[in-house]
Parts: sequence; structure tokens; C-alpha cells
Amino acid sequence: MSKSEDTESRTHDSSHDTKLMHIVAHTPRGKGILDCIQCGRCTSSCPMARQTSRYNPRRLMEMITIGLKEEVLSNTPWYCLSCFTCVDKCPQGADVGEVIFAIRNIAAREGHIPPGIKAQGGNIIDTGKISNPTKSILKQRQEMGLPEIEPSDTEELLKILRKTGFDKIIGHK
Amino acid sequence: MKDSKSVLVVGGGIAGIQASLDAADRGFKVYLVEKTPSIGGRMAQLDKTFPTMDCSICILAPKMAECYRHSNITLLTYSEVQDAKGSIGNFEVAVLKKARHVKEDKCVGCGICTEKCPVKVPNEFEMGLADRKAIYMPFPQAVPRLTTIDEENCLFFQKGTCRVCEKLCEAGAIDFDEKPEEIVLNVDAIILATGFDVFNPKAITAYGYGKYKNVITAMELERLICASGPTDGYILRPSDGKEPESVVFIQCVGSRDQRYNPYCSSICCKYAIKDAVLIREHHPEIDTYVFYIDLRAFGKGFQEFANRSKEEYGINYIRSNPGEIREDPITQDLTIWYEDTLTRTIKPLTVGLVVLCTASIPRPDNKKLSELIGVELDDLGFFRASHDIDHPVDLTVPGVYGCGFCLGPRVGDIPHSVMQAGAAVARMSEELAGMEEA
Amino acid sequence: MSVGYEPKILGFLCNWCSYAGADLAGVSRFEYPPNARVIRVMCSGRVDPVHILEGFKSGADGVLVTGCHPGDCHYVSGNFSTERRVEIMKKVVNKIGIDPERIRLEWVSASEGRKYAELVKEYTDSIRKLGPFPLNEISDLLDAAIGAFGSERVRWLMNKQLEEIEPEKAENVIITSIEREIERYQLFQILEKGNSTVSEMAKQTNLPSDVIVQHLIALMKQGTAAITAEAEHEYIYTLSR
Amino acid sequence: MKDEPRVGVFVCHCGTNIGGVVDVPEVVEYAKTLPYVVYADRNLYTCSEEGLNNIRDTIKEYNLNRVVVASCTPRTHEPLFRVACQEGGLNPYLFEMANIREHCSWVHHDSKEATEKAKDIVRMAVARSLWLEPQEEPELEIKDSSLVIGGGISGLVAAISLADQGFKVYLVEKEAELGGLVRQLYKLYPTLEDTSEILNPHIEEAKNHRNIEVHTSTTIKDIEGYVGNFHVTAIKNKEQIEFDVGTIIVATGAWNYHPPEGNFQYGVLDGVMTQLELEELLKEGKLERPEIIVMIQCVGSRVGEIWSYELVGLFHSQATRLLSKILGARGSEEGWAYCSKICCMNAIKNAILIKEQFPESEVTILYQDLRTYKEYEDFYRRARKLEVRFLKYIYEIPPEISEAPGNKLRVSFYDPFAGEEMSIICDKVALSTPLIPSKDGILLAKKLKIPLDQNGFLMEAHVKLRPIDTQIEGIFLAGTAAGPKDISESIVSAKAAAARASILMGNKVIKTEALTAVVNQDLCIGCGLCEELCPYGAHIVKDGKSTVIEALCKGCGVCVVACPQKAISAKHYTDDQILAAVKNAFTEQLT
Repeated sequence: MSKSEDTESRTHDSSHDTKLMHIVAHTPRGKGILDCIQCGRCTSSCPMARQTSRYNPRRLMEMITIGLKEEVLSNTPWYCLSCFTCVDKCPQGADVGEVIFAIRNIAAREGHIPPGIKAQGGNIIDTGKISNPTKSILKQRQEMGLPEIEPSDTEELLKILRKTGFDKIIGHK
Repeated sequence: MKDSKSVLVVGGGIAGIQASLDAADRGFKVYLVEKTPSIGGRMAQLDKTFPTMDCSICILAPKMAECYRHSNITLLTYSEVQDAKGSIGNFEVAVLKKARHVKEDKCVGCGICTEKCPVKVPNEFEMGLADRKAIYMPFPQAVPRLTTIDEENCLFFQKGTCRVCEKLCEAGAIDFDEKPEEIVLNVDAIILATGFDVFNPKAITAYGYGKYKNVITAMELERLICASGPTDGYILRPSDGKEPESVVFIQCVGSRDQRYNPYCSSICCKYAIKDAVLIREHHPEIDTYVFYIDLRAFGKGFQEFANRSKEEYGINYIRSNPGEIREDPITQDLTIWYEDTLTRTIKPLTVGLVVLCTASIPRPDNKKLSELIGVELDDLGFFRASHDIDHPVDLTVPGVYGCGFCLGPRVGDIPHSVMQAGAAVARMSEELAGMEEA
Repeated sequence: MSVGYEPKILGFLCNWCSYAGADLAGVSRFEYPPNARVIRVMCSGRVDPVHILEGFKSGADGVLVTGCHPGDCHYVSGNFSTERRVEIMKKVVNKIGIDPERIRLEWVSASEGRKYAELVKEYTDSIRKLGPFPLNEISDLLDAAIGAFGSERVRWLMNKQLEEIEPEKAENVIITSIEREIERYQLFQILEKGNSTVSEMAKQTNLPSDVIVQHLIALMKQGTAAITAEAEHEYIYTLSR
Repeated sequence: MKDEPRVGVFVCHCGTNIGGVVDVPEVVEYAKTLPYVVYADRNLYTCSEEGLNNIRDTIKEYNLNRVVVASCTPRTHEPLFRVACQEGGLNPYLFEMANIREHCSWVHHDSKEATEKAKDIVRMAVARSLWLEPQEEPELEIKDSSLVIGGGISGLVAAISLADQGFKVYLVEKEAELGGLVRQLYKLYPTLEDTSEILNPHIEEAKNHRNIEVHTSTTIKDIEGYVGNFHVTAIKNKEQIEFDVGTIIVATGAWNYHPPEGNFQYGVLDGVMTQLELEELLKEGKLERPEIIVMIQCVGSRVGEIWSYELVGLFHSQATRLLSKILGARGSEEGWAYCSKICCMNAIKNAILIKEQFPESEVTILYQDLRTYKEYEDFYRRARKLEVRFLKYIYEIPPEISEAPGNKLRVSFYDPFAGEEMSIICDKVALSTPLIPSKDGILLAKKLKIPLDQNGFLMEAHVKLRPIDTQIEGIFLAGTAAGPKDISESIVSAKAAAARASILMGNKVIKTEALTAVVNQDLCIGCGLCEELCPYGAHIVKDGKSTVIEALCKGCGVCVVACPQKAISAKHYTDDQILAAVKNAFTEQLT
């Protein structure tokens, strides 16, 4: 294999942050990063990785290790479905899914939340649901004679979200 | 040294054989205890040994015969250690000689009894890929060369009928009344060489061992490619007896795995390379793939062998630990989902036969022996050396030594087992000579 | 091919691998044709080309030499010596009218009982196709070859490592030299029976007279032959005693 | 034939194994017709007590001087029948076996054909037996002293083991100090003990052992003789010393490879050093603050050279090339094909030491394959927990080192796992270089006729089952002279070498091979072909004649076939004996 065959390759010099691995390792859910030996079992069994080449949990672990902070904190970690197949399969107990939560947390704190995810967060605050039925679905329900959807009781949830600063993290007004 | 010194060697694989021969040549009276009917151990089951491709049984059989003939060695096969007490210079060990129901001094090893015995049982030596009878010789080169009746399967012992072997044996060697016998040995030292077991990959359900017929272990493959094995050395799939178009080896099945065995078994990469080369030598039309994490071709000649396997034999090496294997219910071909970690591509590969390179694990017997003799086991279940670097073959009780795989994977190859055997004999000779002086 | 002809095979088996392989064929009860008679030697490297040729003289139609696989030799490198000798021999015997297939070298390990059985079967069939060894037709030549392969020069050539010469060239030199030695032995045998002339010798051996003269000059230089008389424009050669 | 042969033939039924197929009585009758056969009979089991007694008694009764047993394979039963012959007062080498079971009754089903073949086999055996001669297994005395060459950890351990067992040991070391390469190490993996804690007690013990004579600053000048009786000449501080020993242990160790100048900027940029040089800094406490350190594995090893195992054999013609490679290692571009096996653990060890001392340090290990075999996998894990960074590079794209601003170094490489090129700005780069053969090892091998492997390490008699023995009897290998090993493995091999040597010396005498080659001195012209061909160095040409050192000869017979003068014969496998069988293979030519 040579560099030229590899379409994804880019040159990094000072753009990597070698501290990233240590930072992630010291977060509550991120210590698995130190266990990874890049065997590829997680990606081999990841249902999402089979769907899109944009998401590769093993590569994400490597990117953390070499400190490609920008890419690590970009959209990539948000592809994870949190099915935890990777955690079940990892022979080293590197808890890949957990590490992904760790970097999502870091990303969120640094303001790297993709707009779609923010919108979902807003929905939870507003309605208690990640996503709300669209107008066409509501119309279909009506036609089928189904009852109207009752709004959820979000009072308790809102207390928690405010207390933890969730609304601020996602920039909810 | 006085010529009255004696040693008990537990385990008749290559390490135990070498320890016995070295000790016997050194003037010790040796009792070699082996729990199966024949000495030979794992090495007898191998087809070739890496990286020189020596035929395994060819180089082992002369040593086995030497053990049998050596005037200083008493072979106690089909025997197990029952009890042990005492200390260096004066161990008292009780050995149970199981009843094999065939008289050692009468049986000529002709094998007529095995032909006519009506009971078929999976053959352990052939890893269950062939059958043996209830009266059997474990393998053609077995030492001692005599048959054994396996009580658990013999019709006479189970149902009180048959006795065909007794009628046919012209040498009059069959003895249904034989009883187990306990022998008490007085020895100056003990050498443990219990070897290793093979991890059962059923635990890793995603690979489908036990469920898919064409997923086999490397030990099973070893019998498949052996010219004197159940398929006469032809690579035939268990599902349909046909030659597969491609064979995949998967490394680190149950080893380098925190849930099963955290250590590296040390031998799997090397034997996979060897087996892949053997397959390509016999069947150049079969594609071979080796899935690995780190290709551990360390040790004399191995890296060179790995290079050659790639360039001369065209073995495909893929750096990946595959996620799962699925069987096509019609063709019984197997599809492996994997990520090539060097090109970062995720794809399926469909092949005819998958070989799981399973971890080598401690034998359960170690626990019993450790309790009887008082030697410690390490966290993994292998015998603990009294010092990892300085006293690698001394166990934690003076006068007890270890060699071979029962000390853990160590360097995990035959030459190192042979060296450890010699080292154990040297340590024993040093310490006993020291006692004599004192 | 004569009706009901059964080929006779002579086998040389090394003690450590091939004889053990044949034993395993027995232990495994692999049936094979009863045409081979085998001789156990410690190493295939002990098999002398003369033994092989004497085998033909004693009635063998084919000679099978088996040893350990390369790298497995109990004596480190004995099988490499055998390989070289047999390779050269096959080329030489081909030139004197013996089908090289009548000499076969194979590697059989102690675990290859099946291979041994198959080999004997296959080789017996292969020799059966070739038919009986033409002992009567070439018995003089065979004797000359036995003499030549026992000679100082040939034994030296067959075994000395000629490092300075390229392997292929070296082999050509060796084979040609052995051929010459056989020719010389042919003449020697004729003279052993009695005095002779160049033309008589040419008639008996089918060799060109100039070649015969060259050999005679060489034999005279050695002191092996001498001119003792002259008859009808020709010299009469005699063996010096 | 020197004496008038009186042959007894015993044909075995082996129950029905032979008797069921071969017509045994017919074979017996046939045997009776053969010349010189004065007795022929059959047994149900010749190998039974009864059968063996029968042989013993018949020898006496019929005054037999040859015995032929027609039964099974000589590979398993010859020793047994030989003992029976001996008990009957016959030299065991006047016994011959005809294998009519494995080679006949078990592989042929047609009774008639099998019987004919059995007759032929018996005839061949009888024919051969007529030419047999009695043989003796000569005994050779073994001096109970040993020479250990090399005073590193392996030499020390081997010497102490032998000395503890009561043998006299001469320990020869060319340097002024004992300890060898290990002395340069700081700590040992995986226990991270100080090297001195392991090494110094061995040095002290060797120096003070009453059975060990330590000779430092001493080099071997010459070794003559053979197993049991080697005469050693050595030079100690310009003075010649001499002694006799029964066995030799070669523990000449290995060298650490130094990359040629400029390779990975070694010797060009400050801060680029070998792993061993980094360890020396650690040992001397010269690493004073947290630093960024990059370690590069496989520098000078695993170089893509391919070689074939079929070439394994006699490599003396290559010794010169290997020597120039080693001596030129400090200035040549060549590296080594093999994996040096210890470098991964060694790098991890140093990484752990650095991280434990300065947790703020950044340590990155660039590897091709991480070979932390056996329980060392745990050691690898331990380093990862200490936040040592492990990154892979691929062979085709080796890391590049350049200067970076502020007296720093830049290591640029391609990370295939991420598919990214990247670079690390660091303070130091440590190059993990392999153990390579030592010059002393190669020169000694030439002197002792021990073959070298393709890389220049000393070759074992058999790489699998005789990893300590050499092809030369009485000479054994310990430690890294035979190839890279870590300390624990070296200790195992040194103990094993001591065991093998102690067997010879403990027995005081060895029986040597009876079936050796013999040179007829009248015919030999001293051409030296036998000396050239013999894999065991058993032929020595002196004063224009070759002689066989029986202690070394294994009786393969390769020299017999080669000898241009036909001056060599092989005991028990003479031309007469083989040709007798050849001539009787198909027709009777017994006289």
C-alpha cells in the first residue's frame, strides 16, 4: 500500500493536539482510549460503519490518540447509534462506545454540536421528545381517526436539564 | 553424583520427554508419568513444525522410542499423580496406574482387536475428525506400542457383553479383570511438564464454532493437513468433504482478549503462517488469508519465513480482527465481515473454510498438581516460576521444576521447551549436588 | 511388451525417513504392488551410483532411491549429495540408452506412508510401460558404466564442489567427462578380453575412430595400454599388466 | 567372507499378522535351501520371551555365527534381537533382519505373491548376513572439565551451573570485566529490577567459586581435539595459557547494531540515539526533566531480505561476507532480515521508566507489529495505561527525522490506522536496533567448524529438537550466540547447555557410534574430498592421509560414495554387504 493510493490522506503538522489522548483518558467515560490496540473488531461489527464510510469507531480512536482534535470533535462522533456492539466485542475492554460519549461531552462543552443534534435537544426541552411528529403525520393520524397526541409532562425533566446546564450547552432559548 | 538419585516427570509431551532423556542420561532414575495411553503430547499431533517444515512425528518418534528403551526411564503411561508429600531429596509420590485391560508384556501391537471392536468413538488424537474404537492405539507411532480399552465406551464394561477383542487376541493380552494399581514412588525431585490445552472458541459466538461445520480450530486443521491424518493430508471441508476455494485464518481467538486470556499465546501467528504455506504447497489453487492484529513472527528464522510466505506463496495478510462470521445455509460457505485497518475499508469476504487460531490455555490438571505438591500457580493458571528472570524453571517449592508450556506461553515454541527441559535438569542436578555436599 | 510382464523394482530407502515411511504404509495397511525389493541404508547419501547400476545388472527394471525431504536429512546434507549424484546419473544413463525414468529419486518422510504406497504403485506402473530393462542389448555398456562410475575421475567430478564454474556449465562438463570415461572403459573391456585394433574397436563400440585414438593415447600415457604389434596398416593395442 | 558362515533363520508368524498372508512354513523350507543356512525354523512370536530364548539357545546349539530374523521392522525390533544374539554369545552386529511384515504381509493381500516376496526378502537378508562383521562400540573418555567462552550472563550462568554440579570450569572473557552486553542495561523487563541486582551476584559467584577459573582479558587462540578431550590455547594479557577440557560451551553473545551514519539522522542530528544509548542516559540519570521522546522500532531489522530454508547447511563460504557485513554495520546500508525479538519489550520498558519518572513526558513508540508475546502483553498494557502512545508505521514508508526550530526534532510518518500523515516535534528520538551476530562468534565458529545460519548466528544441530547442541559433539551453545534472546531466555539456554555438557562429563565415558567410516590408509591419497563433504568434521587430512575421528563420525556414508580412491568404507554398510543384497534381490546369487 502506498500513500498515493490512499485518497483520504492529508498532511498535518501543528494541527494535531497530542494532549487530546490524555484529556480523553482522564474523563470519566474516556479511559478506554488507553486500552485500544487498533484491532478493528469494533468497526468490523459496527452496524453504522457498514452504512457509511464517514463513521469508523476504530479510526476515531486513532484520531484521538494522534490528536486530530478538529476532526474528532466534528460531526463524526454523532453518527454513533449507541448500540454498544463495539463495547460487547472489544477484546481489550476499550469501551469504544463510552469513549465516544466522552468526546461528545468534550465537543459539546467546546460548542461543537451539529445543528441537527441541537434541534433534537431543543425538542426535548420543549416537548419531552427527541423529534416531534410532522404535520403530514398528524394529518394522517387524523384521517385514520387516531386520538391527538397528548403533550408530555416535562416539568421534572426540565428541572434536571436546567440544573445541569443542558439548555445552555445546546444554546436553547 | 550418586547414581541413586531419581526424579518424577509429569507429562509425556516433548518437554517431558526431553527432560526425561536428559535426566536419564545424566544418571537419574526417571519415572515418566503420562495420563494418556501414549507419550508424544501435542507435538505428535502436529503435521509439520515451523519454520523448517520438519515433519513433526518424524523427529519426535525417535525420542519417544528412546524414552521407551532407556534403561533409566520407567514409563508410566495411562497414569496420574494421586498424592505427593515430602521435600527436595525425599518426595513420596503416589501414582495411579489406570487399568488399560491390555497386558503390556503380551500385546504385540498388531491391531487386530481394534479392527474388530464394534464400538466407534470420536478419536481424540484426530481432534474428533475421525473415529477410533473402544479398544484402540492412540496413533500409529504410539509409545508404548499397545492398545488400551477405554472402559467408558467398551461394551463389556458398559453392558457386560461382547469380549470380541479377547477372543481375537492371539497373544492373549486382553485382561478384563485388571484393576487400577497405586504405585508409590520415592523421588528426589519433580519436573512438571503438563503442557497446554486449547481454548474452546464456542465462547465467542460471533465466530460460529460448533454451529457452522466449516469453522474449525487450528489443531483440527493440523490433523487435516497431516499426510497420515483422517483425510490423508487433503484439505476437505467438514460440511461436504470438498476442497474449499479459500481458507481464512483468524488470529487471537481467545488470546489477547481481556475476557478470556489476556496474554498472547506466542505460537499462533507462526503456525498460521506455516499452515497457510502448507496449504499453498499442496493446493496452490486455494487462496489463503491470515487475519492478524500484530503479526508476531519473532524468533529464529520466523520473520524471514513470514516474508517468504507472502512473496513466494502469495499468502494474503489482512490486519484486522473480524467482527463476525455468517454461514450461507445452502453452500455452507462463510462470510466474514472485517475492516482492513491499514486501508480502513469495511467489507465482507466469503470463503470455504475458516480456521480459528485459538489460545493455548493452562491444563486443569495444574490446579490439582499445585494443591498436591504445593507449588503456586500464576494468575492465569500456569505454574509460577520462583523468579521470572533469574529462575525461570524453578517452581515455588524447592526441588520442583517446570518446563514447556505449563510455565505459560513463554517463548512458546518447541526449541524453548527443549531448552527449559534441559534447564530443569541442570537446576535439579545443581541443587541435589549442593545438598549432598552440605 | 511381453505378456504378463511384471517389472522388478529395486528400492534404496534411508533409515530415518523413507524406511519409516514404508513402515507406516505397513502399519496403515496401505496396499501396493509386490514388485519392489528394498534395501535399507542409513542415509540416501550412502547409495553409490555403482549400486544402482549393479541393480540393473542383477535384474532390476527400475531403481528407486528415496530419502528425507530437503532440510530433514538426519545427517544434515546427505540427501543433497544424493540429489546431485542422481541428477547427473540420469543424464549420463540417458546417453547410453537407458531411459532416465529407470532411476527415480523421491523424498518420502516418516509420516508419508500413503505417499510411499502410491509411489511404489505409480513407479511400478511407469516401469511396466517402459518394459523390461534391455540387459542383453547393453550389457557391455552397462559394465563400462559400472567401471566408469567406480573410477577416480568420475567420483571426483560427481562430488567435488566446483565453485568457480557456473552450475549449469559445470554440469555439462561433468556429464561429458563421464561419457568419455565410459567410452574409455568400453575400450578397456575390449582390451581386457584380448588385443585389438582401432577398427575392431570401432566396430564393437560404434565409436568414431578418432575418438578411440584419443582414448588410446590417454590410456598409453597412463601406462594402461601399449602398442605391441602392427598388422595391415594398423597398430595392435594390448593392455599393459 | 572370513569365516565359514553358519546362518540361522527364524521366521516369525507374528500371530496371523504375517502367518495370515505369508506361507511361513514355505518360507522356512526355502530358507533351508539357501547356502550356509544351517538352521531355519518358525515362531509364533519371535519377540516373545520364548522366541528370544529360542534364538539364544539355537546360537549355542547350532554354533551359529549369523542370525537372520524374518519378522517386522528393524527400526523397532532390531535392538531387542541384538540383545538376544549377544546373550547367545554372538556379536550383535552379526544379526540381520528381514522385514516381512510392514513391507510385505501388511501391504500385500495376495498370499502367493506375498510369500514369493517374503522369500526374496529372506534371501537378501541371508546374503547380506554372510558379509557381516562383528563391530564394537568404542568407549571414549570424557574429561570432567569445561571451557565456557564468554563471560556475559549466559556464560556466567552456564559456568556456575557446571561448577555447582562439581565440574571444573574455565571461564574465558575477552574484556577486562565480566558481564557482557547486559552490563550496559539499566533495568530488566518485565520486573523492572536493576540489572546489577541480577548480574552482580552471578559475577561474584563466578569469581569466588572454587570450581571456576576466571580468565578475563583472554582470547581463544586455538582449539584442537574432539569431544572429551579438547586442547585449548588462549592468550591472556599477551601470555599464552593452555588447558584441556572435555566439553565447550560457546556463549560469545551478540552485538547491538548501530545504524550507519545518516540513517535516521543517526550521528548527524543531536538527540537521535539508539535505544541502548537512551537506556544509558536513564541509567546515569541524565534525563533530568519531562521530554517528548519518539522511539522507532525495527531500525536495521526486518529489512525485506528473503532467504530460503533450503540453503541451510554449510555456510562457511559465506562467513567472510557476513563478517564484512557485521564489521561494516557501522558504515553500511544493509540491515538484517530477522526480527530481533526483544526490542518491543525493551522500548516499552524504557517508555515505562520515563513515564514513571516524569509523568509529564510524552513518549510515542512507532512500530510495525507490536510483538509483546506471552505475558508481555500485560507489559504493553501497562505502558498504555501510563499513557505511552503506540502508533504504527508501515515498512514501505519509514519515518523521517528532521530538525525543528528550538533545537527540536521533527519525526514525520504516515499513520495507516488514521490514514493521515503526521509529525511529532520532540526532544529525542530512540532507534530500536537489533542484536546482531558478534565477530567473535563467527570467528570461533570457523575455528570449531560450527556452521552459521544465514544471518551469521551459530547454528544448532537441529533447530527444533537440539537447540543447544551443535553439529560438533561436545560443543554447546548458550545465549545470544545462537540468535536474539532476552535475559530470561538466555538463562534458560545457558542452564540447558550446562545440562547437556554435564551429561557427557557426568558419564565420564561415552559409547561412540559403531557404524563409522574407516579409511584404508594404503589407498588414501589425501585429496581432502571427504573432509570437504563431511558435515560433522569427522575426517581430518593430515600428512597426506585422511583419518576418521570415530567420536565425531555418525556413519552416514556420504564420504564412502565420494572417495575417488574407494579408500573409505562404512562399517556394517560396506559395498560387499549392500551389493550382496542387490545381487540377490531378484535371483539367487549367494555364492
